[in-house]
Amino acid sequence: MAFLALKNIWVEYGEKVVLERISLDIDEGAFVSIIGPSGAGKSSLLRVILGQEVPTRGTISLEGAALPAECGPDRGVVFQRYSVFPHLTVLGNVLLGLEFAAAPFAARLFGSARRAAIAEAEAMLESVGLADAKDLYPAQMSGGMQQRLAIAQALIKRPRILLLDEPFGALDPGIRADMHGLITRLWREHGLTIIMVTHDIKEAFGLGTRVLTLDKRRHDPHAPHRYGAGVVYDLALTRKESAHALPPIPAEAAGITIDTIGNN
Amino acid sequence: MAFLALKNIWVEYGEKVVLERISLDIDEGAFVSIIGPSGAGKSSLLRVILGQEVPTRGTISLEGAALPAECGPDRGVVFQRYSVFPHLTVLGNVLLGLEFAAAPFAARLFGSARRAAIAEAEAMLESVGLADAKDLYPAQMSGGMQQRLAIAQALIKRPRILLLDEPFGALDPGIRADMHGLITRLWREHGLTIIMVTHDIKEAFGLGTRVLTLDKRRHDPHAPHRYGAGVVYDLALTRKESAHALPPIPAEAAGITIDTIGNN
Amino acid sequence: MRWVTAVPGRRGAFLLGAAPLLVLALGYVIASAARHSGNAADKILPLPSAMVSAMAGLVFEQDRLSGQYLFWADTLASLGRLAAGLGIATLSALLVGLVLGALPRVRATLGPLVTAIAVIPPIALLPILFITFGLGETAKVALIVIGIAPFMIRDLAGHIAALPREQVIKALTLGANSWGVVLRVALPQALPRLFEGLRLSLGPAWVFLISAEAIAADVGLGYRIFLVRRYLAMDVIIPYVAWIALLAVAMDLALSRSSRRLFGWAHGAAR
Amino acid sequence: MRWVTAVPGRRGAFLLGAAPLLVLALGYVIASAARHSGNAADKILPLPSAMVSAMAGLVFEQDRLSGQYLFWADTLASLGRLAAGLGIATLSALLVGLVLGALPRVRATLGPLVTAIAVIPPIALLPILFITFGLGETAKVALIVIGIAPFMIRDLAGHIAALPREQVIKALTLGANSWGVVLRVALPQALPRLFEGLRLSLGPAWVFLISAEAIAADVGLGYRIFLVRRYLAMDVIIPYVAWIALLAVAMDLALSRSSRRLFGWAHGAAR
Amino acid sequence: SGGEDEAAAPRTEFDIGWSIYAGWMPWPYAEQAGIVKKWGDKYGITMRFVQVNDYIESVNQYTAGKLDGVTVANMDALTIPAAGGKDTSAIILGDYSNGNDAVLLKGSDSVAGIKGRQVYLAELSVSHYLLARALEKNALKLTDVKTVNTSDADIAAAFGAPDVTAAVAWNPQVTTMKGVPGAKAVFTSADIPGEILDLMVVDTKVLAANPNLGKALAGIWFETMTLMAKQDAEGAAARAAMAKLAGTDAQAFEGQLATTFLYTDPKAAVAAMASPDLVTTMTRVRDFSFAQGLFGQGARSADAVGMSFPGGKTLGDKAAITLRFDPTYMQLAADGKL
Ligand SMILES: Nc1ncnc2c1ncn2[C@@H]1O[C@H](COP(=O)(O)OP(=O)(O)OP(=O)(O)O)[C@@H](O)[C@H]1O
Ligand SMILES: Nc1ncnc2c1ncn2[C@@H]1O[C@H](COP(=O)(O)OP(=O)(O)OP(=O)(O)O)[C@@H](O)[C@H]1O
Ligand SMILES: [Mg+2]
Ligand SMILES: [Mg+2]
Repeated sequence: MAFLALKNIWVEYGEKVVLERISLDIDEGAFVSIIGPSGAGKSSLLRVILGQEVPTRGTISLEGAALPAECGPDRGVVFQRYSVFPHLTVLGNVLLGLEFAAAPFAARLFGSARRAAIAEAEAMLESVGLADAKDLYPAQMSGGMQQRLAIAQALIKRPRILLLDEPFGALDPGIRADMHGLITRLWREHGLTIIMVTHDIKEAFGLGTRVLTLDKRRHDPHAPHRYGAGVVYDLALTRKESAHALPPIPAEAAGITIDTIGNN
Repeated sequence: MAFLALKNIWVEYGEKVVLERISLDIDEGAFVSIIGPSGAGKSSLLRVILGQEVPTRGTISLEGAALPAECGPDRGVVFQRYSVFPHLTVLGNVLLGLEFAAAPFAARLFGSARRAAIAEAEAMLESVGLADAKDLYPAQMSGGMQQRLAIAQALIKRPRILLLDEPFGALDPGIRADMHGLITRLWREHGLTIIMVTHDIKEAFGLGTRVLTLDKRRHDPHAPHRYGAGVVYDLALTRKESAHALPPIPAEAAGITIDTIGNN
Repeated sequence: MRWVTAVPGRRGAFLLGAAPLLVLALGYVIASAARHSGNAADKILPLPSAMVSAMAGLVFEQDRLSGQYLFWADTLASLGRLAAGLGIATLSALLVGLVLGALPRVRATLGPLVTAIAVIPPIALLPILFITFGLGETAKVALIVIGIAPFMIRDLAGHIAALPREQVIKALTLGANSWGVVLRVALPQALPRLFEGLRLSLGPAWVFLISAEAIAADVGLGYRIFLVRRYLAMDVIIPYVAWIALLAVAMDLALSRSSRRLFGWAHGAAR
Repeated sequence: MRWVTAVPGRRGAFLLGAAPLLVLALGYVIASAARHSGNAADKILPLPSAMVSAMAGLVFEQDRLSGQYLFWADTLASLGRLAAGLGIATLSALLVGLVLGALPRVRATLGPLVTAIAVIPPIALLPILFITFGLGETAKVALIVIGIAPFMIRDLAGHIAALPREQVIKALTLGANSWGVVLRVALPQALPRLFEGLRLSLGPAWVFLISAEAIAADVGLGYRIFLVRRYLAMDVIIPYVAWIALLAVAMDLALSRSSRRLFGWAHGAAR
Repeated sequence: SGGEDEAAAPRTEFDIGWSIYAGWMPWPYAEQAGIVKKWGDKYGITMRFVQVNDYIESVNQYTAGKLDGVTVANMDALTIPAAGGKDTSAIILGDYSNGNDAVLLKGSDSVAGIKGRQVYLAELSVSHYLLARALEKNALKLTDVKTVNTSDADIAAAFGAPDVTAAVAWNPQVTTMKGVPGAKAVFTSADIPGEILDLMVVDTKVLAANPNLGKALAGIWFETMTLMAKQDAEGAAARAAMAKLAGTDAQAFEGQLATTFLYTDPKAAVAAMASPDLVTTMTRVRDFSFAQGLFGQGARSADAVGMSFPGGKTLGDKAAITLRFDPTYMQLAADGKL
């Protein structure tokens, strides 16, 4: 029995079929990278797994039980258009998850519990490089800083399933490498199951234990909306010892996506 | 006399110094890539050149005349958080620039002028791969599709100066290569001056005729806000014959940014 | 499903929404019956039967003096005034609110004036309104317009002023002049908010209509209500008020439906 | 600079904003002088001198009977009622608007009721209102609350319901229950809109206050206006109305300043 | 909201409503001058005089049971509380309007000129009655004019508008309206003396359980009458205070009093209430009210509402008497037994 099992998932928006016949078994502790052309339905797939959207057809089960179509702390997320709470400072944004967990009624912490939470949040901010920015509001930050904040916010909860939608898209190579290290460490230490959408093929192969390629299997030029995307390649990679030592990109994998240019 | 000249530009937000002592001469027809760590002030610099923000100190001149601190059709832009008009369809978004130019009063086109504009807009949409999506509203599109729309919207105007803030961040490698080809072609054909912020060093060196690195020259760990970023490297590249044949990344350039990890 | 995400279906929503209204109606009937068991001639909370018989005369019988069906004549007169008032207010809100919201200099110039007009209770200045507009239909429509237009203007201007600055910048780089920005960026995005503002103004508009008809009129829903108030004929007032509420809720629904149909992009598609 | 981007400085804005108000005042003086040259005893548009002398007695002289400075007693009484009404309305808007906006099921249930209440003109039901709340202060405050709270509730609920759905989802993944979402996500983002709604409600609130004081009161700005209206004493009414406008504009300014100070994040910083 | 039992039970606190009108200003003055407290103490009760700016609303609140007594004109006492089934006793006949109500026209000095005009007035009030009487006396019918309902608070301002050329109102508004250029009072209540009466009415059940209320009110009224009738400094001061309470000055108020026939002597008031003229007047009033539909939809004839007069005379439905002209307390005052 798979940890997370998708059975014959379809996603449609009105007439338009976005995803069709997606069936997947994902093992606990897997790091799944998803690549595919723009508009293929990668974000839609994540939204369905997250419980934000209900698939038109098909079922999802977690450890054999049907996954409730609602979001909860078992699944964390970093959205593609990284959104953080505009009314909270950087520190407040990261603290929020700790406060919800520890104080279900007040949703706030006080005294020593608060101090401990702040220390934890500051450590997390340190590791995403936002220690100096902890009192800023999101509107006062650059794009990359907001993206790192969204990552910190999700990571501090250490959710069993972590859904990342192009989480490092707005980061420079240096900070990006740092983030790779951070996420690999947390994934190892806490046995998280991670599903990450990315456009960086090096990143997909470097971090993932499995790489999925989403794309249309058939395409009708006169009715481009009639066919949805499915999983066209599903590559299991041998678990790497060090996430920092990136392996060379397999030529065929790079080819997969280049083939699909303008396919949308 | 340089085409675009920045003299001793400073940008400050309240107490915080973001950019300091930026002096630059940019030649007409240059393709300037800007790289630098997240939060360094790359977007701020673009905003100042665009005329969206007034620098705290310093002057900008275009062909010797002080650049008016207001935006106009001489400068086109693709924002980092690619924003398009939510109330217009894909086609409407691209048409808009043509309509403003041709009908200053009605801001709308009719009859054959309109048909010609639509043909032009559709050709542009074709080249960014959105031909099938021309009747969608932005809210119905994926992140990458919105980004391509923003690019199409800016390119159709062929502005003298084009400011691009991580324009290809949300695109998969295949479509991204297509976009590289498109932008290089327009740049060549129309002699545009392009300033592009990117985190992809291969892209910066592959497309640009000149690469600038923005970063803090000095850093005081106890008062991180006291020093702003400046231009730490300014590399002129020999003009390449084909933008598609990317040269190998110079090792030292890759090193520049990796050095600055966590520098913010 | 959680409370914050559970969206009831169409039928569920209808049933849920009808429930409190039914409870209210039931509560009224009980209170009314209780009062009548104490005093059979009670006028304050008439029994439904009394309301039906009182209204029957107004709805189905021609008035001896004027030869009109009073209820329908009242309704027509009031709706006509309301439509004129709302129409003028909406148009002026669009014109003024748009430039106020889009052009900071105009906002600086006219903003304080609009605020001052918005907060001046027009009913306090009736004598001046009378010499300006007389006491005919103009005055009634004018009172509605003066009553709601400043609010609508401010609401719309606030909405436009809050549009992302990037949109204005973007339009300018696409070759727009200020007029183009107003016409192609601000105006279309103002329209859905205008519908919203109109919906929020329906309540105040009825208030001002009723006030205007209370001041001087010879036909209209407000006229009838204030006339029969002289002998505490709640058996007419309550059905009239319920009718007003029904008309207003119908307008509200029509506005919200049209907005969804016309400006689908503003009402977040299925995402 | 272009019209859409040129933002006048502080002093410029002040001068620009004052100009139309001055023009208005000047226009009044001219109209008044014109009327007085025709009929020296005209009461509708009194000369400024007449207003000054009429007001002097109310402002500076103790009333022999009650020992009060009437103008100030009126102001205090009205402001007290207004504060109570606005306070209760704001609080109920926050409580009801918040749950209505954040919880779709509650919205489906109570939305139609709130809409119905919002569109029922309370002045049509004055007899019932005064019977329910008596002729004392309660009824006056109640009229203000009934008059503006439904509007504020709907406005706030609309704002909350329009918050990006991603925020709710995000909060749930961070371990929030529905209550947590309301408390930590919806509430703080509701507050700036509440200030905005309160500003927009100032005008209607004054209207309802004046209406309430017109019916039953023995002190208050509205009471005085309606008292002297029998004599067409515009020399008292106009200064009173101007005073109301001044008070309201001051409140408006205070609210907008506090909102900027308290919720800087909502007012888009220098960007 | 005093239920039936509460109304019938002895109490010590009472609310009396009043609104601004020349003939009713003695009441708030008496409260301010301590006369109310004096008589209240004497009979061991407390009376609060509640000002209601809107006259109709004051009568409505009385009808609804929120007030125990109210100042009201005879016609409105009949058509609002009495027709509404509220058993009401008129215990004080304060005055009759002797010119306080008037029909005003612009550009004409006779009632005949009103034909075909729009007449602004508070419909179904004593103004409407006055208009009907004016037309009747000039061989015109109500259908010869078009009436426009106008609230009494707004009518002065309305008459200032150029397009308003005919109006009916009462004081203090009439005084203001006469000042409008070209305006003239073509018919006033002085032409129908004794038909528009200003009363203090109280809930009959409350009165039955608390006769002390009637005594105290009569005591207050006639003490105040005596004071204000004095043609010396004290009387002038009292009248000036009333003027202030009405929002006007002493001179204008004296002008209004000149057109008000005040019953300063309790004996005269008792006599007026006992006179057969009152029955004639009330017959006319109720016929007019019935014709205008003021008795409500259910009323089948002018007899629907019963009235009783001193000496056992009645009008209308004897089984449903709801308006009683009761001179008992004025008689006590006349006899000096308070
Ligand atoms: N309104 C503001 N108040 C305070 N600081 C601000 C404000 N706006 C921007 N900043 C600061 O300016 C700095 C530069 O921001 P900018 O967006 O230019 O960075 P960037 O180089 O584009 O980064 P990225 O690669 O992440 O997009 C950031 O450190 C940010 O915190
Ligand atoms: N509300 C909607 N109505 C119609 N079509 C929609 C709607 N929402 C999404 N789509 C379509 O669904 C498809 C998939 O969108 P999705 O965001 O999942 O793509 P993606 O794979 O994440 O692309 P990207 O890499 O650009 O982010 C797109 O073609 C888009 O046009
Ligand atoms: Mg996506
Ligand atoms: Mg940036």
